[in-house]
Amino acid sequence: MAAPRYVADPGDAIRLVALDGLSALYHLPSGTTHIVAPPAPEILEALQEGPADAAELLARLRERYELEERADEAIGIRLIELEQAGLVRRA
Amino acid sequence: MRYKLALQIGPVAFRIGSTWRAPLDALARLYAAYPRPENDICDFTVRLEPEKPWRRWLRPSVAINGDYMLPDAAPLPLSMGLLAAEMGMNLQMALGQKRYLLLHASSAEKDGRALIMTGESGAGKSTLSALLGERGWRFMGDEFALLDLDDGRLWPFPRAVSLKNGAIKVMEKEVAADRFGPLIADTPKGDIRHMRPNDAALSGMGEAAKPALILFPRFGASEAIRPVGQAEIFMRLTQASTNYVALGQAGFDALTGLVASCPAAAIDYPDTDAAIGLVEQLWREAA
Amino acid sequence: MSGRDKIGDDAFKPSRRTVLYLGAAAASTVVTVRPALAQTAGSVLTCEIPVPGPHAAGSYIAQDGTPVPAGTAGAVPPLARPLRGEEARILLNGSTPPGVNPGSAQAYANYIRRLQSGMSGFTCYASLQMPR
Amino acid sequence: MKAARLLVRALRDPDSVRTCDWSALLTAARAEKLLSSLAFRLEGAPVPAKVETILESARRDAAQARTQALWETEMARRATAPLGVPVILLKGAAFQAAGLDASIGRSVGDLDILVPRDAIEAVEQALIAAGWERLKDDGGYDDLYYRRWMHELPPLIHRERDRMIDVHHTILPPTARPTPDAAALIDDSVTLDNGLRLLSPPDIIVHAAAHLFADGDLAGGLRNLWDIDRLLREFAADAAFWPRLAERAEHHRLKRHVALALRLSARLYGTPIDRALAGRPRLADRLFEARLLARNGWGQERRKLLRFAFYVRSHWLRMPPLMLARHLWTKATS
Repeated sequence: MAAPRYVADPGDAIRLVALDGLSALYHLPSGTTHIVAPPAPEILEALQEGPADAAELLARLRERYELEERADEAIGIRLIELEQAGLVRRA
Repeated sequence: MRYKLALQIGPVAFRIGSTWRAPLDALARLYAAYPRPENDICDFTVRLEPEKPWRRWLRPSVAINGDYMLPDAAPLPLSMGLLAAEMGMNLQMALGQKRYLLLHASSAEKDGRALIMTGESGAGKSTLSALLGERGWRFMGDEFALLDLDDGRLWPFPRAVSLKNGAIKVMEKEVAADRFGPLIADTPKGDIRHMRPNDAALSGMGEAAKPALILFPRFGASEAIRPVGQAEIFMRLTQASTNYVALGQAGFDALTGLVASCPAAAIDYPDTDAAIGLVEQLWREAA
Repeated sequence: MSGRDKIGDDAFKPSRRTVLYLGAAAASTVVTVRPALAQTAGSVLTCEIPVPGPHAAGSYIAQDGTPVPAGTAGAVPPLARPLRGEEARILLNGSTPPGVNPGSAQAYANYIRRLQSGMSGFTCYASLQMPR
Repeated sequence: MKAARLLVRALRDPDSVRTCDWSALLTAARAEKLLSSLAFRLEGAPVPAKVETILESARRDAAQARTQALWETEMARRATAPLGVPVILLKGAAFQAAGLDASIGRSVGDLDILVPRDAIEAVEQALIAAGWERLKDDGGYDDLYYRRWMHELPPLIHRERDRMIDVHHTILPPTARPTPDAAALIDDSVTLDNGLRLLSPPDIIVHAAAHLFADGDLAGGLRNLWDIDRLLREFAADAAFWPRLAERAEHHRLKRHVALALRLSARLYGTPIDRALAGRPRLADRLFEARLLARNGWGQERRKLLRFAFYVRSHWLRMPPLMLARHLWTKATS
């Protein structure tokens, strides 16, 4: 089975306000507020380039950030969290 | 409804109807100095009516109904009818208020700027606001603070202060007897006595103020002031709001605006005098 | 915030990039703001929790809090009258309020914890969960 | 004037409310879940400033409620899309998703969907996998009752979002006297851009009439009848609508219900209707009208006896007599 590809809503569907190290995120399509910690905003931003599976997403993040060694395990967990919150969906 | 009364409290107008006369007589005495709603047009309706028809006469019990109702609400004995009316108004605000971001907080004003105090029930926010109101501040409300969705100002909601247990004695020492309602003993929340805010609070009930300081008070063994991070302030205030989620983006904009513009701190205090001292100190620092 | 502490060093090494920890946070990185309505509604009103609610009237309560047929081994009988908010709070804190059999307290507490929205007593329970 | 009648008149003719007992009107509207609809009807009308602030906040509230309803619909779509079965939105969710006039100010409680009977278990499983949970106890009387006799699954509730979904396989209980053709409802449904579906316009009316008169005690009926008024006015723009409505009402054996809906909608809200399809007024129409208007200016329900009669009627319609007796017995003794 192919790895699932994920999509995020366009940037104008989200309002982001920094609160110390965290952010308050308002998601317009759901009318819901989330408090998000890194790397959630960074993942949503990377998905603005278009749909991606976990490996592609990691590649995009590596272009911008230094990632830890076991990042490929963690990325899947982060994507499921974002999917459950309705912030990303499967393409 | 057989008996009725309309009340204006800050920017909100209520209409209370009752099967019995006594609760509304008590309410009319407590709220004697309050204005009547303009043209009698009310935001919310409260109904005090028998839980079952025969409960009008037989061991009368008051069900708290109205525009908005809670399925699990327990009826109160008729002797606590005044409390039922107060709870009914609170309930309409908690469930139905959508014009303002409603914070479960007490508030007071000085020099045109507002102090907001929120915390767990029993943290003393109600007593503190009532005391400040007798000591040079304008009392704005002991239960709900209303944040304007358009300009971020705070509107007063100065209903009668609901004093519980120990706080009753504290305020009786401070305030003339004619401003108190009857002592309602043994309610589900203990002893309760209502206190009418002073003239300054009532004459200023139409005036909003810009929020200048948010405090999270708590009884503690010793005095302490602790900083609170912005994310925590935001989260605590969403949990102190009954309508944050229902207001959608307007609520988000108003609350993030408040958190960004207003300093905040948590305070621990061993007694009310210490608390007043801490409030005045932090207020001077925030100025 | 060890990343923060090094900002001063980084100023001298502009080539070094920000570290993004994907797995750093043990907890979730997304916390959704839920309606807190029940908290205030509960604190401005008194409320009741029937154990069990009308959907399972007459059932006994198993130790894990689920309603089971009357007489099930290990289960405790239903409460004759609804719990008041204060009594429910005592149960949830692991103690036994007056009038409740201490051996049954655990089952009742678990029943309350399992309440879901829409079931009788839920709004009351939700108001108790909040810190006071 | 009675508050419920005042409300109906204000909805029908917004200019009629220059002066009235506003508190009574607003309270009755709220109790009938019509405050936001009224607020949109009165938008721009000359009303007192205080009333305007109340109506303005009702309109804001409706906008947020609409966002939440559409989102719940979207979450159900995401959960069921991989199954590839037709999922048809019903009632408020359908009006909102299609942007019908009936959606303006319309609150949406539970999300109601219709799926083919042979797909219902798969749909339930997909929803459970996506975070919905059974509300009622598994295998208890209520659960069995739903599965055996009702036209829907026991309701599911989402464990995070706290919203309910009702999954139907037809629009009336199989035990009810009229039994609509569920397969035809699905065959004729209309697909939206996102892949979800709606009933065809005539079937939407048939369902609304069935829901109002054959599946309940008419509580909240003023709002449901207002839906029907808005829908009829919008659908009637298509000249082929009235004949198709007649045909579908006949096909689903709900002609009497549709005719009654038309007559009452015209009587209360002034809806332009096909008089031939509506038929001549009947004496019972007045009872229905009185039941619909049983709300006073304090938000209380009046006419207890009449309401009780309609309550008994609602059970009578849904169940054969023996089954009704068993149902009431089990409810009373459990």
